[in-house]
Amino acid sequence: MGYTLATAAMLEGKHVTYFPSYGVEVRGGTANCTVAISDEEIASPVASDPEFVVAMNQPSFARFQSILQSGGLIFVNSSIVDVSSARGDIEIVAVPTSELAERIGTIKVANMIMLGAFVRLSNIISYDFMIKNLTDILGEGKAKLIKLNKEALEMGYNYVKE
Amino acid sequence: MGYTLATAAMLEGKHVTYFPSYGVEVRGGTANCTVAISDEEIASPVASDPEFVVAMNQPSFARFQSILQSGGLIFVNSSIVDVSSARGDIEIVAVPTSELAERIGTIKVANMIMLGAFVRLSNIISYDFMIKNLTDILGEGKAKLIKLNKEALEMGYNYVKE
Amino acid sequence: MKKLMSGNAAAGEAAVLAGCTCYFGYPITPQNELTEYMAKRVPEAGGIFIQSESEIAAINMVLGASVAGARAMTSSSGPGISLKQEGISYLAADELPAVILNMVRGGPGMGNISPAQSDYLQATRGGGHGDYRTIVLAPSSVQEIADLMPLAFDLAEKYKNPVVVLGDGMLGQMMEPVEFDHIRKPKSAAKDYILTGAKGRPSRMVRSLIFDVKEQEEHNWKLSRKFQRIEQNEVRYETYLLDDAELAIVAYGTAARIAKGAIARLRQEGLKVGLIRPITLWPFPSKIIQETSKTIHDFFVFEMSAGQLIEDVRLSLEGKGRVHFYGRPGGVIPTPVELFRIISRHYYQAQREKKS
Amino acid sequence: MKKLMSGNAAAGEAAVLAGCTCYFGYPITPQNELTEYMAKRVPEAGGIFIQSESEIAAINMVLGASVAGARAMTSSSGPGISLKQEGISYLAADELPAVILNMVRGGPGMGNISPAQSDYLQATRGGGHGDYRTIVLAPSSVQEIADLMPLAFDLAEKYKNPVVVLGDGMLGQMMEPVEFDHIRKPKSAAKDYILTGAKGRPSRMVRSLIFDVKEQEEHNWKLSRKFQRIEQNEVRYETYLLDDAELAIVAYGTAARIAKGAIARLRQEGLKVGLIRPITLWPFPSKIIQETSKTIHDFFVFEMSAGQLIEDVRLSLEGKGRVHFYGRPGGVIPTPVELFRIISRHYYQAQREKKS
Amino acid sequence: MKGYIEIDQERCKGCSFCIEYCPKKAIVLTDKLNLKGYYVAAYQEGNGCTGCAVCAVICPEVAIEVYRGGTT
Amino acid sequence: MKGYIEIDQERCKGCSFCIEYCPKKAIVLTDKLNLKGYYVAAYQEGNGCTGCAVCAVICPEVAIEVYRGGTT
Amino acid sequence: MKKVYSRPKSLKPAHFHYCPGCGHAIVNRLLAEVIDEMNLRDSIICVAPAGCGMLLYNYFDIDCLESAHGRGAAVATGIKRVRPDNLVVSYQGDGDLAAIGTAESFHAANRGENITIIFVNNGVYGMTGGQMAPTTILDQVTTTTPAGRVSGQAGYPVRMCEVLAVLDGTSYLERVAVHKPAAIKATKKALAKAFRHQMNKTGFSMVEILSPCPTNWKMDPLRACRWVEEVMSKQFPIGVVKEVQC
Amino acid sequence: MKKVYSRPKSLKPAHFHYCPGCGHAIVNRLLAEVIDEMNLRDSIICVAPAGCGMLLYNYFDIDCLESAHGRGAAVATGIKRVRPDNLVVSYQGDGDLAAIGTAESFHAANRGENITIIFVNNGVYGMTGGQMAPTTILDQVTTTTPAGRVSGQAGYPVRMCEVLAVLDGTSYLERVAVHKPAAIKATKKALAKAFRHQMNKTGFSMVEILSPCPTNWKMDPLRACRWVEEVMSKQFPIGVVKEVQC
Ligand SMILES: Cc1ncc(C[n+]2csc(CCOP(=O)(O)OP(=O)(O)O)c2C)c(N)n1
Ligand SMILES: Cc1ncc(C[n+]2csc(CCOP(=O)(O)OP(=O)(O)O)c2C)c(N)n1
Ligand code: SF4
Ligand code: SF4
Ligand code: SF4
Ligand code: SF4
Ligand code: SF4
Ligand code: SF4
Ligand SMILES: [Mg+2]
Ligand SMILES: [Mg+2]
Repeated sequence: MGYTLATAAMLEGKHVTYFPSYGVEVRGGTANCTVAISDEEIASPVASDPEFVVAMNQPSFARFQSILQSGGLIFVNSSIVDVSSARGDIEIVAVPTSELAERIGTIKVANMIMLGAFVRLSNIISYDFMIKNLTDILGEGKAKLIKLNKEALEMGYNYVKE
Repeated sequence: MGYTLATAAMLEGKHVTYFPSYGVEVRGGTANCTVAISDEEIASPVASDPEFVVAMNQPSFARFQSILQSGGLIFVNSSIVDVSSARGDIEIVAVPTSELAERIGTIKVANMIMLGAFVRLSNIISYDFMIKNLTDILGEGKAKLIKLNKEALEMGYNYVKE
Repeated sequence: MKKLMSGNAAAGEAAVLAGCTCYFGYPITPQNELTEYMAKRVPEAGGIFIQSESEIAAINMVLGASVAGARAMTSSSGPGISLKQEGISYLAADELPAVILNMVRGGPGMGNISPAQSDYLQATRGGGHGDYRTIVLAPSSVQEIADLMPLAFDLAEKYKNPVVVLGDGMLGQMMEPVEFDHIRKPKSAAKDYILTGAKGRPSRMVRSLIFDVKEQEEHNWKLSRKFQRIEQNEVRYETYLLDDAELAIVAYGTAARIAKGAIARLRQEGLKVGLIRPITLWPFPSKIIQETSKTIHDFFVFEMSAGQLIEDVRLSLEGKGRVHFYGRPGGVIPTPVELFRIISRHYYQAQREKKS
Repeated sequence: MKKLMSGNAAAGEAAVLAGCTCYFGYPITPQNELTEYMAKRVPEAGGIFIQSESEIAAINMVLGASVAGARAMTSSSGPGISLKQEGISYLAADELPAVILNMVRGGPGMGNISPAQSDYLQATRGGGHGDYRTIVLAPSSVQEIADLMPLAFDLAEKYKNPVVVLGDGMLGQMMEPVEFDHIRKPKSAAKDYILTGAKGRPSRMVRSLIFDVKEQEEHNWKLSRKFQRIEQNEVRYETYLLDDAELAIVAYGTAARIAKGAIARLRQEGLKVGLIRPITLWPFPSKIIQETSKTIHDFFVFEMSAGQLIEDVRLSLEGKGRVHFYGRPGGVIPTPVELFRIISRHYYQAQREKKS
Repeated sequence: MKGYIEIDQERCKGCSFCIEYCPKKAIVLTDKLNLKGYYVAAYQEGNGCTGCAVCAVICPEVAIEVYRGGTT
Repeated sequence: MKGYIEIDQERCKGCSFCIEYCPKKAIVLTDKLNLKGYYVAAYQEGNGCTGCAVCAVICPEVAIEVYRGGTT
Repeated sequence: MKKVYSRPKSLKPAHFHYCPGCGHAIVNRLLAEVIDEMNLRDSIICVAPAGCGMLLYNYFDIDCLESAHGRGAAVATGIKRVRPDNLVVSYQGDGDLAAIGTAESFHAANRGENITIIFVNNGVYGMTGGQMAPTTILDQVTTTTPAGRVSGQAGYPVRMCEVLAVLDGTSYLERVAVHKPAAIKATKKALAKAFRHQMNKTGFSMVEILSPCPTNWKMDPLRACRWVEEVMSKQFPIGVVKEVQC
Repeated sequence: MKKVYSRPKSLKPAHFHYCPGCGHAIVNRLLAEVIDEMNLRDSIICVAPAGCGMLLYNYFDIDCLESAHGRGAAVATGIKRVRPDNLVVSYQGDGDLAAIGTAESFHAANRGENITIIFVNNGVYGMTGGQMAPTTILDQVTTTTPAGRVSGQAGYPVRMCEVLAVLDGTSYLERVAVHKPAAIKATKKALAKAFRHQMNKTGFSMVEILSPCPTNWKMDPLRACRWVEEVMSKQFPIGVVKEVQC
């Protein structure tokens, strides 16, 4: 999802960096990544106090809600993440991505659903641009899945409409 | 021979350095060494223009007569070294060490014979001191050969008497 | 057309486009993506990829491929680079081109796999034995990695000397938009020093054993004349907002980009701070630092180590100007904000002292 | 009682007398006499001698023996020392004592087997990866080798850090009178960091992998605080005829003794020349050089390399005073006479300039 | 009952080795995520665990302790 | 005579391999020192060298050249 | 009821970092059990490699040294020569022992050092993300053999036990596996036997353990175990390769 | 009369630096003869080691590279992969190939690199003055085994051909000697055969040559040859150790 977001931003002409979670030499644990998007050059791809966090599972939620800047938005996969322990000074966007995904028929698109929601509420990048250029963004590889992914994006986008 | 000379000088209380021929990584060729003896500290154990050279065979003679300082002394084993090619500005001391050694009965002492001659004409170190302390100089190892070596030293010493 | 790529992958792609036909390497984090990229890419391009049994084998395979006339490279990090030092010394002695990429990680010893700049002295002072230097290039973005790799191969062949590209774990693993359209294959100039079998010409030997000390010395002076030529012709650096600056940061690679982030904030607050970013760590851009010292008195050395780059800054200044230092070793990635705080403190202090 | 011994043998004898019970080494000229001496001497003394399969194995056996609590050493030259750099970095990171002797030969590459001083930067800047330093001792006579070996082991254990003894082919192979009567076995202080099996105590681990970057950074700062302590306490040097001198030679090891020979001649001719001889190359005796620069303006760096020691002299002077240089790389052994000629030229020139 | 086991579910990583090899099928994989983020195995009462300890022998995480036998 | 050999005495190092293996004992060690300082081997006329070249086969210094046969 | 299986005392409470179904975890546990049963906690000194096994010093309540990548046999030699009465064990992966460490492993074996190597053969470089190892099977896909290991380019899988068996210094070499209960029990026996060889100073002993790496094999743990049974153990036959009188 | 033996053309006029009776000298000459007879002067690239064989680039009129000590197989790999049509030969001593170079030799063999190694086994480190080599025989006195090689301390003499034979990448491994005319002729045949194997790309080939080192064995040349016959060739049996279809 981070990679897709970063690619979209790049194609939109923004400065962008993508930093994967470190620890190729540490086994287990959950993966994570940091995406920085800006109109100026980006000094450091690591975020000490990000504006947005997306947590697709409990450990990630526990680990990253703490570094979110106060007033920041945290997107959680509410299907499996229990947010009872959340900080008070942050805003939680609960998206039951797993369930929603099952409706479409494949858990694989959970990320795209979350991305749709993220794009809407973060408005760092343009949703329409993303939909228009989805093929370039996802690259030849996923070409056949365009329809499916588009659907997922929309679903997430609309889920957080109100 | 160089080692014996150096040891003698050391025991006599002089500053001394012994530098073996380089080239452990080069095969063949003849061995040689440089002995520096002085009353002050010795800066460098290598001699660019030695006062004395001892050449026990032809190749050494060819190689080292050239670096001898003019007016210097070159001791040669005249039994096997042909000195016809010698420089004009140096003095040659011809000692038929091989033959003399055979008289004593063993070629092994050829070096000691030459040393005797060398000590006399170079007079860097005291001959008497050397004879007196021969046991220490040669070390336990050669103890039993003291008599033989003494004989050899004397023979060389006397050979160059006149 | 731009692609979003990791620095490791970009280094590999740029190398291949620049005519590198041989990659020999041994896995080590944080540069594995490069080895893995090459495993696929080089054979595709008709070249040679070998995952060697060790870093030592890799550098010696590079030497073999180079003496056979190919553009060859290897890459590693920290411990693996230490193991290549003998081989690098041989490459320099034999006057053979080669490119060695070091994605530096925290050290010494096993250390960790996070980005660091603590191999600076090893890279610039020749961690190997004998009188030699390696050209050291220090990119600070994925695009610059793509730009410097072809240069690395060109310089290596121009001067028949190994070239080290000094990155770090962050530059290796982060992804940024990058494009390669400008990279051209080298026009293959015939090399008169390589071994091809002596067909139709006198036989050649490539060796660094020189028993005759006079000859060896002449070889050493020949090399050091070459190094002087490199120092004259190949210094590269970037200056940023120096003109009106009252304090100059000196930083390279990742540290330099963080410095730019800090400068943005500093400038907002009206602090006149600029940056000198060495791109070649050897030859080191001493001149520009001396120049600058005529107008600027305070130099702030910032590096992700306990203090290595600072030596070259002090050597350049020779007492002219005051050297401040902030280092973060061990794989810590400092933030622009923290650097901003430190620097403003030093800045105001310097101002006060000037007053008094 | 004095013995006539080679520097290589003397180093071995002194080490054994100083309680070195483990020698691991691989043959290389010009230090083979040491390995061969130890092959006989160490087992006699009840210790362990292994001719390892390589220099890398040797340095790692040293690490193992050291972590097991023994006084251990290895020795090599040029190429072999380059191969040990990873291991030396690990020793420094693990904070383990060890002594590494380098009888430097001409380089880079295979080079030759004649004496040289071209591994200075490698030894003093840590040819290995990461932020660390090794203490570097530079003897200039066979007797001083015998004196510095015990010190090397003491410092290694005092600071739990590898110590490099930097000799050269001449010091290793020449014989001089030497005595060992002053050397005492160390009073065995219990070491609380070694591995003996965890009997009757909590288990221990010795490691340098520190994933947590904050911890790794703290480890780096801990090391660099240690290095600062060493810089404060362990600087060693000799000065010779400095008081009335108008030009100060800076030289170490073999070059320093040649310099003394030159000074003798220079003084005869009434030229006021003195000598600063660093005995610890790291920590470098910067202070005395700074001090001296208050009274002497001309510093003449003389080394058997293309120019490495000169960096530390320039760093010490920071522009105060003029640095002259004469280097003979490649295994050449310069003569006092030649140095005498060069220096007198520089000396008179300096005088003339002062006049005008 | 002949035996039973205790599973430390915070150690369990859901490899399901124990489930595969338990002769009594007395262990099942649950849909419960532990803090590490793994679905964990759980002991199934009443399937007649014999305390044979095969599960413990194969558990990579040393997450299983086994009890067996009557009144000893 | 069936054959003969020529020895480059400046190359010879007096290892005496050729002397050992010559079936005709047609080579001898002399007391002549060459410039390198070695006592050199010499060909012995009239011992009936057959030109078998065994000496050349074993000579480490490639110091021996062998001639054989009648009017070819 | 009586507790018939409980956590080995020589293990610290720490949780393993290994991936689900990783053979290292099982080997660690077996080593701990043997240490307990043979009462080795006070005498063993263990050398940890660079590799997924490296953190064992976090798990074992015994003296441990972390070695540079591949040098386990050399540092173990240094330790053992100084402390002949300690049990010295070097724990190494296949990349560590058979690639970068080839010379050190080979010559420690040839010297007949009285050390024991626990050689975890999982056919890949686990820690660095699944590159080819010397033991990777032909046609096996890894991140550095994307088209499968091709002998002409990347060589053949190396049988280390068979190679070291040629050396006169080796006293006990056995290949085992940890992919099913029976094999696991045999592995435990082999470890104990190797330690007895070391105690009797018969020379160099090594236990090669075929070990699943589900993560880098891109298989679920059970499939990984099946692959050990069906493919890996064909290339690397299980059993004692060499044993001298103990 | 007809000249039936003359100096090989591929040899330069330079005199050898080898000691009297040194096997290297004979091996050099045989290599030169094979180069002449097989017309290889234009295609061969030879890698010289650190060792007494290192100066061969002074003697041969062919392209030569000097390798770092022990790395001959690795640099030869680099050369051969770039120039598959050249004949690439690495000339190495026993310390070079079997001690410091163990890993490089081992893995080049395992990869089945199409290179040929001429392995001069003289049981000592000749160039550095006669220290123990991996191939030194038990009880043999060297400068680093003053009391003779003792297996418990210094290990056993290594039979490299037998070790490498275990690896699937090796195609031709033969052990020969140069201590008497018959053996010398066999050695020449073996060299030619190894080169044919390389030309046919059958994989890694090596000819191990038992070679006298009179200087460091402290024997006169003839006695050294007798020692090869009576002692050394017992430890290192002469003959083909492995050969695949060529
Ligand atoms: C000198 C050096 N080179 C490379 C590395 C990186 N590295 C760490 S572990 C490893 C290999 C791990 O594979 P293996 O030995 O098979 O152990 P596994 O993780 O598979 O158990 C490598 C290449 C290193 N730490 N040091
Ligand atoms: C890295 C390194 N270590 C050590 C040496 C010194 N050295 C040169 S040749 C040699 C060994 C020679 O023995 P061998 O390989 O058996 O060849 P030989 O001389 O016996 O033919 C050694 C140790 C070196 N040049 N480089
Ligand atoms: S002890 Fe045996 S029966 Fe009980 S759960 Fe474990 S494996 Fe199943
Ligand atoms: S074997 Fe252990 S880790 Fe695996 S599922 Fe069962 S309890 Fe969990
Ligand atoms: S050719 Fe034969 S017979 Fe003639 S000298 Fe040589 S060995 Fe003797
Ligand atoms: S074999 Fe050659 S070197 Fe030896 S003695 Fe005969 S001619 Fe001389
Ligand atoms: S990567 Fe493989 S070897 Fe490493 S911990 Fe995970 S499963 Fe085990
Ligand atoms: S030392 Fe031995 S190997 Fe070297 S040249 Fe002399 S005889 Fe030959
Ligand atoms: Mg592995
Ligand atoms: Mg040899």
